This record gives sequence, structure tokens and C-alpha cells, in this order.
Amino acid sequence: MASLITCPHCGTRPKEEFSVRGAVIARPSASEKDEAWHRYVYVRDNPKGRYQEYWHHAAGCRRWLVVNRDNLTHEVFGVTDAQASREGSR
Amino acid sequence: MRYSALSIIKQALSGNRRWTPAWREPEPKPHYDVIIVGGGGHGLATAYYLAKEFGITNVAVIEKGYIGSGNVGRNTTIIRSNYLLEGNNPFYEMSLKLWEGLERDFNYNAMVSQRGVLNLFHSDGQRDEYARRGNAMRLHGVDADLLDREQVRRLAPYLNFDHGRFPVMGGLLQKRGGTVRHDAVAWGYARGADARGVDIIQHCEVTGIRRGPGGEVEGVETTKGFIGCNRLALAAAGNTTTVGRMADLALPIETHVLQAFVSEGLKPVIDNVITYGAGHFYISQSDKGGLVFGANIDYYSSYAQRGNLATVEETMQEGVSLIPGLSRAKALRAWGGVMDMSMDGSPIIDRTPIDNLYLNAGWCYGGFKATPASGFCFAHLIAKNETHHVSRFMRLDRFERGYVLDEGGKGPQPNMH
Amino acid sequence: MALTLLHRHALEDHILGFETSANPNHLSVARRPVIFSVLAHAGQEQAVGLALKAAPDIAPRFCGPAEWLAVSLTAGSETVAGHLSEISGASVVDQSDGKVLMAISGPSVRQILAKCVGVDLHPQAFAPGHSANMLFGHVAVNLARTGPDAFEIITPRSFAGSVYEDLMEMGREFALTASFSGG
Amino acid sequence: MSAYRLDAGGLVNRANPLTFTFDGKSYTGFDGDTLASALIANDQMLMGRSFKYHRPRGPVTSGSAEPNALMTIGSGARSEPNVRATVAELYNGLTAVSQNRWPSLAFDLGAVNGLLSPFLGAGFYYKTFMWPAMLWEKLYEPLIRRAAGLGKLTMEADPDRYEKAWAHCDLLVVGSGPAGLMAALSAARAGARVLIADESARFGGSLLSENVVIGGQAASDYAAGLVEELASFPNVTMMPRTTVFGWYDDMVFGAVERVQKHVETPSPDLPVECVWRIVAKRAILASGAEERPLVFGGNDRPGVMTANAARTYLNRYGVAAGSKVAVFTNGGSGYRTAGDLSARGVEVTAIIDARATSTDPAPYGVRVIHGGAVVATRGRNRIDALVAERAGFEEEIACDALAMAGGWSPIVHLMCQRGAKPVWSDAAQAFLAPDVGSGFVAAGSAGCADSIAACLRDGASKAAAFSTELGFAAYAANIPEVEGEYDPDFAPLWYVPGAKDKAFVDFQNDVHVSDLGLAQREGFRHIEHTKRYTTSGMATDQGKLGNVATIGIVAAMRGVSPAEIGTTTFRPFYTPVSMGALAGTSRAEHAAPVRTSPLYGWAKKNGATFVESGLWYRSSWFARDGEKTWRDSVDREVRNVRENAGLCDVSTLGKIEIFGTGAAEFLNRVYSNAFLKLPVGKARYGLMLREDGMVFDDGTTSRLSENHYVMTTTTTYATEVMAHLEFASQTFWPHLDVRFVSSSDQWAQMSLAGPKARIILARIVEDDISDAAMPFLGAKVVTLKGGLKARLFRISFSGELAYELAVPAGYGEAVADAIMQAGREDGICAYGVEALNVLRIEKGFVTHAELEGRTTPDDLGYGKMMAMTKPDFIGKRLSTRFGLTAADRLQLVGLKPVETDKEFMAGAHLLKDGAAATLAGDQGFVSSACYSPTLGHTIGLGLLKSGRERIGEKITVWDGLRGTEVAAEVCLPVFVDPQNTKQHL
Repeated sequence: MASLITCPHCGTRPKEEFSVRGAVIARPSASEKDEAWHRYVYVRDNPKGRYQEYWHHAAGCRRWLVVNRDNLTHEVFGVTDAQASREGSR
Repeated sequence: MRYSALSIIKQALSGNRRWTPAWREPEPKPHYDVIIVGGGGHGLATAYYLAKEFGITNVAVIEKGYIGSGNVGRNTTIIRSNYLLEGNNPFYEMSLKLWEGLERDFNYNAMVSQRGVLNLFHSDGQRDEYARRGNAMRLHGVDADLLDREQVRRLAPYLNFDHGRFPVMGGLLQKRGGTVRHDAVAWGYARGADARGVDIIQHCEVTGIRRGPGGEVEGVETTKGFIGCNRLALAAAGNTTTVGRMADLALPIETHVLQAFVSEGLKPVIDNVITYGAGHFYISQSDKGGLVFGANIDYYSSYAQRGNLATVEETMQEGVSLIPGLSRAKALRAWGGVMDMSMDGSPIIDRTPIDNLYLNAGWCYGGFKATPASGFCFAHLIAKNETHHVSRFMRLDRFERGYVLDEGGKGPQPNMH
Repeated sequence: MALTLLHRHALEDHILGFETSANPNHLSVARRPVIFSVLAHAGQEQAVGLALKAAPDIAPRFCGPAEWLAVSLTAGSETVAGHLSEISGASVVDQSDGKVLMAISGPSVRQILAKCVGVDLHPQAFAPGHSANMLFGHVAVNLARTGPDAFEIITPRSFAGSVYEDLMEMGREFALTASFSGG
Repeated sequence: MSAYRLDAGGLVNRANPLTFTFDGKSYTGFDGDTLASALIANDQMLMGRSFKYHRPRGPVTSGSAEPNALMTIGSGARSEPNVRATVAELYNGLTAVSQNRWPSLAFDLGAVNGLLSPFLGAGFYYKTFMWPAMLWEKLYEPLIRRAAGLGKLTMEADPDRYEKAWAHCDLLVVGSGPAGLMAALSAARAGARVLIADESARFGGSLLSENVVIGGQAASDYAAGLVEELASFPNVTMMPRTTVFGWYDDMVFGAVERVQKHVETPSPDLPVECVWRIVAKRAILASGAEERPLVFGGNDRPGVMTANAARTYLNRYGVAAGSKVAVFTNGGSGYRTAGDLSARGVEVTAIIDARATSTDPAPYGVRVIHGGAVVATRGRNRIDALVAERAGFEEEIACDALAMAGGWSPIVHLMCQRGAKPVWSDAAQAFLAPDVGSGFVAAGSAGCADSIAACLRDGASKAAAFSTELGFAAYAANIPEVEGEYDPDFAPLWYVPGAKDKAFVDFQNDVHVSDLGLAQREGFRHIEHTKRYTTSGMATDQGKLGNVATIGIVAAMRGVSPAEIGTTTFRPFYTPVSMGALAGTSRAEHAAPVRTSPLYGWAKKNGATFVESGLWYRSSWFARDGEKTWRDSVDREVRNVRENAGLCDVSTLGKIEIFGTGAAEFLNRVYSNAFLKLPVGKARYGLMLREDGMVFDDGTTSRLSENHYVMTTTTTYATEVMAHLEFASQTFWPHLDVRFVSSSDQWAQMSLAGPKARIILARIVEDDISDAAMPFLGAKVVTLKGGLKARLFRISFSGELAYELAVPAGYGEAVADAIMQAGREDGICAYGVEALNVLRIEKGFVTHAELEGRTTPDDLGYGKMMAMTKPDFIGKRLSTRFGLTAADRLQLVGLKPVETDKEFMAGAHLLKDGAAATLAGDQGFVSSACYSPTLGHTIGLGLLKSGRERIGEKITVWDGLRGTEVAAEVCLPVFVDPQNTKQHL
């Protein structure tokens, strides 16, 4: 990572084709409590090590991707389409 | 040992053999009034002010590496107080005032150099924003000058006035801003704290936080064993989450890496600190001659103190675009620091929901300039259990309550700040 | 008042004067290509992709998992729109005026493009017929390989001048020439 | 030629002499020389001055680790400071000047610092210069700054071109010595895509400077054979003059190719340097090993250099380091240098061997002092004698060069740039390459192979292993026999005690052994503290030469192993890289791409002045004859829009086509206001929030058919809004059937505004556009006369009767011309973004000056656009937090001066009437201000604490920064046509 991301749709691409949004956290449903919404918007687990992060392939397929990576070694374990990984987890 | 020109002469005449250690290397005592986790600038400054201003000397600073091994030794050395918001400006101005008297205060020359910080603007909209900020500074009695293009040209004739992609229209100058020799800040505070009885314990990593029956903090487990304390203060920028997790703290922080650069040594060419408004480039020249500069963070979460080439190139593009003469200067070294990026870009100096646990965190990449005020206010909070008024907006619950300190108006995305 | 409206190419002012004779490395800018965005709706991605491939006069260019550019240098806009309207499960947008198509070819084409894009263009990695969106300098474009030494670049119209000038600058070493092609 | 250039030998081309100057004096060298080799040949060993004590210095190496021989090459805007003469290729016409000396290199007044050195020990500056405070900036610091620094940057714009490029390969080989060449060749024969880079102009590495016979050939001939074979492979890219400076994540390497640094006048068609980003599947580091200097008193005198450097100058460049060369060694390398020199007829005065015994062969007749050490050197600007000590007896030995051999350090820099630390080996007495995983290994002497034969074998076998891993058939390399190798073993000798002069570890920064001792005494014991306190390893060579000695000496002082001390952190760049090369072509006017509106040409011919707006250039105003200032033009344009009509380019607005059966629901969730029931053929203004409840962007969205919408965004946030919609669609609500694509570039969009807009438009549109057929907020496809289809929206950002007409971009200019033509009789004018801004301020419409990231809809008076009855929309949940609903929030108001001849500007703050100017009393600020030609005075929009309750209050508009204070009245944020009658005409 950091240098190259292998987009599941476009192949291996330089980092600058992407923009990074941050940690992958599910958006609470409308019925959830204020505390859940506060945590969603403002609280981050921020672990050292394995991290799931949203990257947008802005200069490529314009898909949002989930990059599964290590934020200490910068190793990338896998990249999936955010929509597919969301649907897959259901 | 007091440092002075005289001491240098006396020592030199005896072959420089009699200099004594700047700080002791004590073994930890079983219990302290206050333990500070993190022997960086903020932690050491906190210890120094606890001892000097608040008379609390039974203090330990615990550092997992060597003191100053974090961001105090890997920043671009800029100090300034050119902030917009009421929650920030008085705090940073207090810091700048402390910088101004620091060296005589702790008897260490940290080379505080008030050479001026110039923020360039490149559009009418940006000028309006800078004017708003400059007026906020003026309202607080902070020096600020709005320069037009010709005034900027006189100050920094080497900028790209005629062939830039984005025109240099003017700048907001804070003359009292400048630079400080970063390592010396850690060393000066450490020496001053040590002289007042603070134990600085290096190479001692905190592995756990021990809690009492009521959930209150009782001390820390470390690689040198358990150390008890009445109050535990976290000043572990870059690793705040890791340490905070030991006490189940939920924090509005994401860790990111920021690179910085130095060029080969050059004769003086850049007198001030210059920042580029059409990008994020900032530069000054050290007393040793190296151009010290940086730009954006790498944008992804990272605890690795190193960055990637794309960011390096982007930084150089901005630098050469702003100052064409840099093209033939050579970049010597690049490094990275990991920072607590908070959700609104502003820091936290506050109590936590856990008894006896105090938090100093979330400095993003603006922590260096804040070192003295951060140490002072944190010491105030720990000593008196009462927030210092200039840091009263830097609360941990501000996010939940809707009182964020969003200096850039960027919203809750940490890598945008 | 009857309007006779002149159509202007985005690079009209960039490619000036008499057209020079093309060097071996040459950039040919299509005057009036027909280009549509084709979006496949959920569940229709594969069917739309196949239908596009089968449609006459149309070269589909891959943009993303449910998005293509349908390019034609031979058929007119209405013909292409007609073909596309027959594809069910797709929404289409005419982008013929919003995109600029440049064809670059010649023995040094890969060396020139290596200065512009980070994608490996070795024929084993990016074979003729392959296309994708990618960053070209600082601009997102669609790049297609149309032959061993031939590529087509589709850029947003507003960026076309910058992309064109970048290409010509990077082609300087290899004496790259440029001209318009087609009516 | 001088006595130092040998009559024959070396790889220089004596048939091609080159003329160059150094400090104004003219010299001759040969093609193939470096600047350093040519200067040594010309008896110019003095090449620089050190940083702190200004001591005279000559080259101590023959390569890129050189700390001393730094000079400025070239003149005028092409001058380049701090070039290492040891790697600078000589060319005809080269001009070099020495640095950091005054008045001259041979006589430098700065050398007085050396006499003061007892007072200038490590870190002395932290202990003084504190009194009085004001003198630091005024006196001490300027003096220090002037004395410090090395070369001078002209700060002129660079006349040369720089490029950047990508390369992709299966195997990257860094270094072209025996291991590198053999690795590249093995992988190439196996069929892999190979890229081999070397910092030198000539491939061969140590094969070019070692006097051995390989397979019956001289080493350099053998290297040439390998190079020729490599060049014959189509799958091999050879990159001489290329330094791989950094190893980044995912096997991406940064390299800089010096394309034209060896020519006097670069061709404008080629870059002078090119930065390569190399993506490799595997990489082999074959960067060789660095010979360590010995640390003894006076080890910095010009003429003292490593034995390897002396050998390289001799064998590669045909230059003798001196006419009487002494050798100080702790291993075989010193003997080899002595042997090579002697064989070429150069007098070797003595070999001082720190070891008590050795079996290394000394040349015939050369005296060997076993168990000896050099304790001092003599000579002013060049060594003329050394003092050798053995068993307590000292002896002065005359010499004009001293070759020192202190052992070898593998060059493992690149492999340590990503966090792995090199590993100390007692056996090798060196720090070795760490294991960094399977993709990247060190080979040859970088991997601690100890002979040329071992290097060849190592390179071949490591490349073979990689080839197999990558699926290529491994090729068994044929490794020839190597004859005449020396024994590279050495005994550790970190420093020679009892030095009478300073014994340097970091030559450039003048760090000597006693500085290291002082740092230990003062508690700077961690090696990073030692480094930072003494500056050892912080010079332009980043400790390549001295770091290992620093560690060894500190270890010795503390009585521990170097393993316990450890190294400091290795970081890019391996050698310094010009900022220009890293910037490439993205500089000056090309710093960022330019976006051009399809109406750019129209605006230009109508006399527009353009302004940068993000990446766009937008037409700002259209000056006419007789107008003296921009304000004259803007005032006229505004009046004309209010009285007649104006045409403005709004093509830069973001446009997004939205399709699908879920589109309505989707819009309803991304906008704070209701969108479900927007009828076909209608446009609606919408507010988009961030999840924290603050306004993100605004714009109109029109429903063109049941399942097709077109959204407009602001110019500034077009990219962000698109990404935001994609995020919401793909991750929040993937089950909604909605697809979208940007059509921003497809349309030339123009705003036709003013009471006469309809009559003018009717002249070019076929359709009925009467108020009944095309009411306010109507949106539909129309046909222009002549048949062109266009999109027409009846929306207004000026409060006037107004339309936005979108036509395919290629027709934009023609349509705009046609509208101007059609409106001529009605007084139409072109207007730019300045007038657009005045028109919207007069109506109180907001832009990103008000949507500044901290404003809620309610702050802006758009509280009604929060459709809280919707179950969910982005920004809903956090919008009700206490701080976002507090009564004292800043709210949008209008501001007008009490005295109408007074002016104020955006950025001014608002204070209570009569209140002191303090931050605590700050009530808000002016977000937008302009002169209103309609009203005849300044007006403004502001965000004021509890502003809506304060309409009619007199306040102070305070602008201390620009020295004005104006009394103003708070008013509703609308100055013209408050009933909105005009836009409904």
C-alpha cells in the first residue's frame, strides 16, 4: 500500500489515483441511539496493526473500496469493493 | 550545573572533562504523585511546569524510547499563534509568550528565532479568510499584518510572482512567529525538570494501566515493573489510542503519518517561515543552513514513521512551484512522524471519565508550537484538578455536545485537518 | 432568426497553423468522435457489457464495473444513440462534447506514456483491446490500447488542453507531432 | 600532465582531453574522469573546507559517500551547490568553485574557529547566547547563519527541464558491480524483465577499479563483456547514471537518472534529470561495500583517503593519489593498494599495519610497521608527513598521500529505509543487511560476500532463485575463475588513542572523538541522542562514512558491543536528490492542470479578465473602453443585469446525471430538504449536509424525466459532491436503484439574467418560454432555432428573471455569440463572477464564503430546509446537538453602513456598539461585502451571534488589520427586491 493499491476492478494502481476517507464503520440506522451516532461520526478504534479503510478509486473506476491493511507495516492483505463487501457481510 | 558563556570557558580550560549529565538516569520509585506517560515535548514540559510552577516534584516521566524520540524531534520547528477561533488563539498566544521567555526560564538555548511566519494567499476568497483570522488575532492583541503583493515581494523576492499557476496576492504575517531548535526543547525541559527532582525514566514502556475497585487509576504496569501514582497523565502523541485503550478510553483520534524534509546545508536564502496557500507547503531555513520543509500528510492511517514517494513528489512540486530557485537544491533526508489526528483538528487537554486519568492528545501536526502552553495547562489541570482558562475549549466531550473546534471548517474527517 | 451554429473543438487553439506531416510518433486528435457514457443498473452489469460488445460501430471502453464509454469514430451520434437505446437495463448519456479523444501511435509510444501513466503498458500486462480509467499526470482519463504501438486517450474536455500539452512535452524527446483527424 | 597522472592505464580516454576550471583556474582532464580524479591529477588535492572549523579538506573517497570534496558546479541559474566532485563526471567547459571559505580556499579566515574549538565543543550553542534575549535574532543568530551552510543557491528560476517516469520490471538490480551484473544477466537469460541501475556512467562497479583477472581477462574487460551481453536482451533496461534513492512500500523504488548532468549545455528536448518510479516484483541490492576510514589524529588532512579510493583513482582513472604514498591499514585492502601503486611505479613510503602480524603481501622493498598506528599528520593544505607510533616510539614519515583501510561496511541503506534495522555481526565486524522478507535481498559485498568470485556467484544464485519464484526457468550461470584477489579480512580498530590533533568521525560536520565522549558524559547516551547532540551523521553524506565508527567508538567508550548501541535510522534519500527532479514538469504555470470552460473563447473576445478559481480560469469582469478600474466594469455589469440583461458563463458548476427508480429516494436522503415529490420538469434548490449537521454544499437538482435527474453543485465542491454521492450510494444504500455520472464537461452552461432575459431568449429558442409554459423553477429540454437541443432551467442567482441554458460544449461559444447578437438591441452585456457575486450579495444568496464548514442550515436562515419528518437524511441525527442549536450561534444577517459613504470589507469582525475590541467581545464577522451599485453604498453579509434577533441594531464593523472601524446597521440579508417579485416575472 501506500505506494500501490490493487483495485479489484482496475488492477494495480499508484496511490495518487485514490483518495482515502478513513476507517470502515457501518452507518447506524435511523433508529439507533444518539450515542451510536456520536461514536459513528467521532470515535475511532484506531488500532495499531490491522485496519480496514475506505479508499475511493477517484481516478479509476470511481468505486469505493475497502482496503484491508496493516497500518504499521503498510502491508495490504486485500482490497474489495465496498458495496460487495457490505452485501457479502449480510 | 548552570550554563553560561562563563561555564563554557571554565570547562574548556579544564579540557571539557567536567561537564555533568544533563539529566539523571534514575530507577523508578514504587510510587509517584504524578506519572506522565510520554517523554516528548509535551510530557517533559508538563513535568517541568508541575515542578516549577505548581511545586509538585514527586513526578516521573515514563518514556518507552529515548526522550524526544517522538514528534518533538521530527517536526519542522515552526512556532506561531496565528489562529482564528476563540478556543485556539489565546492558547497558542500563551504558548508563544512562553516561548519568548523560555530559554532564560530553563537556562538552555533552544534557539527561539522570531523570524516571522508568512501565510501567503492566492485568491480574494483566501484573502478574506486570512483577514478574518488576522483580525481575530488583533482582537486578542496578537501581532498580525496583512501584506499586499508588493510587500510580500520585498520580504521574499524569490517567490514565484510572475510565472506561478496561482498568483501570490499577499500574505498574513506574524512577525513574532518563527522557529525553535526542536531537540533542544525536549532537552531543556528534561534538564529543568530533572534539576527540580523529576525522575525521567527512559526505555520504560507502559504495558497496562492498573485500576482500583472504583475504576480509578492506581498506577501503571511497565517493562520496569509496576509503578503506582495518584494521578496519571497521558501525553503520548501518536500512541494515545494504544495507551488509552489500556484504560478503555474511546477517543476521537485517528493516527496518521506526516513527512518532513531537510535539504543539504546552504548559505542563508530564506529568512522567514513561508507557507503556501495554494497548496500546503511550508518552509524555513535552519541556522545550520538546511531548508526544512513539509506539506500534507500521507492521508491513510499509519503508525509507521515513514511515508511514501507520491507525497514526497507532491511536496517538491509545491515547493518548486512556489520558490523556483529550490529546483537545484537537493533534498537530503525525509522522515515521518505519527500524529493523533483528532476529529476536528484541535487538541484535547482534559480530565477523562476515569478517575485520576488525565489526557493531553489530538495535536494533529500542530503540537510542537503548543509545547509550552500545553505543558503549562496540563500541569495546571493535573495540579489543581481545574482547567486552565485558555484551554477550556479543548474538552473531550465537545464532540458529543456539538462544540467542536474546527479551525479549518473541514468536518469530522481526521485526514482533512 | 435562424441560427447557424459553428462547432468548436476544445483543442482548436492548441493545434494551430498548417498541419505538419506526421512523424513516426504522432498524436491524432479526433474532430467529432461520438462518445456516450453507458451505466448498467443493478443486476444488469453483465448483460449490458455483453450487449455493448455486440453493438455495431461501437468500441466499448471500460470505466468501472457498471460503466463504459461507448465510442464510435464511424457512426453518427443518432445511430449510436439508437443502438444504445436497444440495450435494456442501461442508462446512457451523450458525452461527445464532454470528451476529447486523442490517438497516439508510433515506435516510442510506450516510452512517452511511461512519463504520463503509472500503469504497466507492457503488452502482457495491457494488451490491445484493453481499456481502463487511470491517472494521466494529474488528470483522470480513459486509456485504451488499440494496437501494439497505438493507444487512445479520452479526456474530459475541460482538461484536454492540459493533457494535450503534457503529451506534447513528454513527446518532445521523440519528435511527437500532432494534428486533427476526421471531418 | 602532472606527475600524478600516469602515462597509461585506467579507463579514461586520453585521446579526448577536456578543459575545465576550478576556482577560476583552468585545468585539463580526460573523458572518463570525475572532477575529483582530474583535480588530483592536477595536484589540486585541496577541494573544500569543513563546516564548523573550516579545516582544509581533500577527497576521502572516490564515490558517493564523499563528505569533503563538495563544490558548486556551473554558473548563473545553472549553478548547483554541494556537488560531490568524486562523482561529478568531467565535461568540457565544466566550471567548479569551492565553497564555505573566505577569502579563498587556500586561505580561509573561518579556520580561526579551529583555534576556538575548546569552546565550540558539541552542543556549545545550547549553553550560551541566551543573554540578553534580543541579541539572539539581532546578533548571534545572523553570525551563526552566515558562518554555517555550505554552497550557495542562486534562487534564480531553473532554466532546465526535469521529467518523471514509471518503469515496471520483474527484477530490479541496484548496482552494476560483479554481483549486480551477474544477477541481471542470470535473470535476463531466464527471460525476466530486468532493470539494472547504477549511479555511475559506466557499468562495472568494483570491476573497474580492482586489479584482478577474471576468466583470463582484465576485470574491466570482463565487465564490458557482461554489459555487452546484457544490452543484447530486449527484456533488459540498463540505466547508468541512475541512483536508486529510496525503497517505498509495495516494492516501489525511487530513482533519479542524471540524463544531462555531464554536458555543458543541455538539450532542451531532454530533461537534465528524470525521476523514475520503479515497480519491481523482486529486487537485488548489489550496492557493494564502503571502506571505513580510520580514526586517528589529523585523519582529515587533504591527501588522506581510503585505500579503496586510492586504488580506484589509480586503476580506474590512471591517477596516483600521491608521489609518496603511505598506507595505514588494519587489513588486506591497504596491502592491495600498496601493491597496485608500487606496480605502477608509485613510491609507497610505508605500510603501517595496526595488527601485530599479518600474512598480507607487501610490495617488494616497502617497509611494514606491524603493530603501529598513525597518531598525527602534518602539512598545511596537504599532508606532507605522518607520525607513526609503535610500542611508545614515534617516527615521522614523509608522504604526500595516506591511504587508510579501516575495514568494510556493506552498503545496506536501501534495505533499512522501511523500518528494518541492520544487524551487527561480530564475525564481519560490520552491520549487515536485515532480512526484509522474500522480495528484496542483498547480494555481493552488500550481502557480505568477501571476494569478487563470491560476488559473482552470489548475484547469479540470488537472481536464479527469484527467477524460479516468478515462474521463469532458472539459468545456471557459468562463473569464471578469478585470479589475484586479496584477503579482505581486517581486525577491528575503532580509533587510535592518544591523538594530538582531532580525530574525526564525521568529516564534514567536524565531529571528532572527544565530542562523542562529551555527549556520553552529558547523558546523550542513546545513539540518536549522540547523533543529534554532536551532529555526527547529519551532514550531506548522512553518516555513510562515519556512522559505523561513531557507533564503534561509543561502544568502545562504554565497553559494550556495537550491537548494543545499534544504528540510527536510515531514511531516504540514499544520496541527495534535487528538488527539481522530484518536482518534474509540475512547476510554474504547470503546477496544476488548467481547466478551460467551453465559453473561454467567448469570454476572451468579449474582453474578459480571468481569475483562477480552483483549477478553472473564470471570467471575472469584462472591461469596456473608458472604464478605469475593475469596479467600473462590475458596477456597469450589475446595473445592466438589473435593468436589461446579462450573460454569464456558469459552465464550471458541477453537473451530475442521476438515473434510476431509486433516484428520488436517494436525493431525499442526501439533501436535507424534501425531494421525493419534485415533479418532472421542475428544479429545486437543495442543501446537502455533512454527517455532523453542517452544510456541505448547495445547488439545484432538476427532474428531467421520471427516473432521470440532473444535479448541479458549486464549482468549488463539484469533485467532493460526486465522491460523496458515490460513497452514499455504494456504502449506505446499495439496494437503491440509482446510477450517476458526471456530465460537467458535456455542457456549456450560461446564465441569462435580467428583465429582458425572456425576450432575448425567445429569439433563439423554438419552444414557448412564456411564464406559463416555463414558470420559475421550470426545467426542460428545448430546441434552439436551427435544431440544436438544449437544456433550459429557470433559476436565478441574481433575483432577476433568469434562465440557465445548457448546450453541448462544442456549440457553447456559438450559442453565446447568438444570444449576445439576439440581445444587442436590448442592451445585453457579458458579466463575470465579480458581478455575479455582487448580484447574489444584494439578494442575500450564500456561497462558500458563508458555507464555511461551521454553519448549519438554521444559521443561514434555512431552518425550514431541515425536513426533520424524513426518517433519515445525511446530517440529520447530529444536527440537534446542544452546540448546534444554541441560541448564541452565529446567524446570517445583512450589514449596511450607517453612513453610506463608509466602506467595510469581508474578514472584518463585528463588535457591539461601543464595546472594546477584544476577542471575548467578538460577535461575528463579515463573510461577504461589496459595493452595491443598485443601492449606491457598501453592503455585506455577516455571521453574527444571535443575529436574527438583532435586526436593526447598530454594531461596529471592526477591521484592525486594515485600520478601519465602521458603524453599521444589522438588517435582513436581502437588499434588493425582498418580495422576490422580479424572478417570478
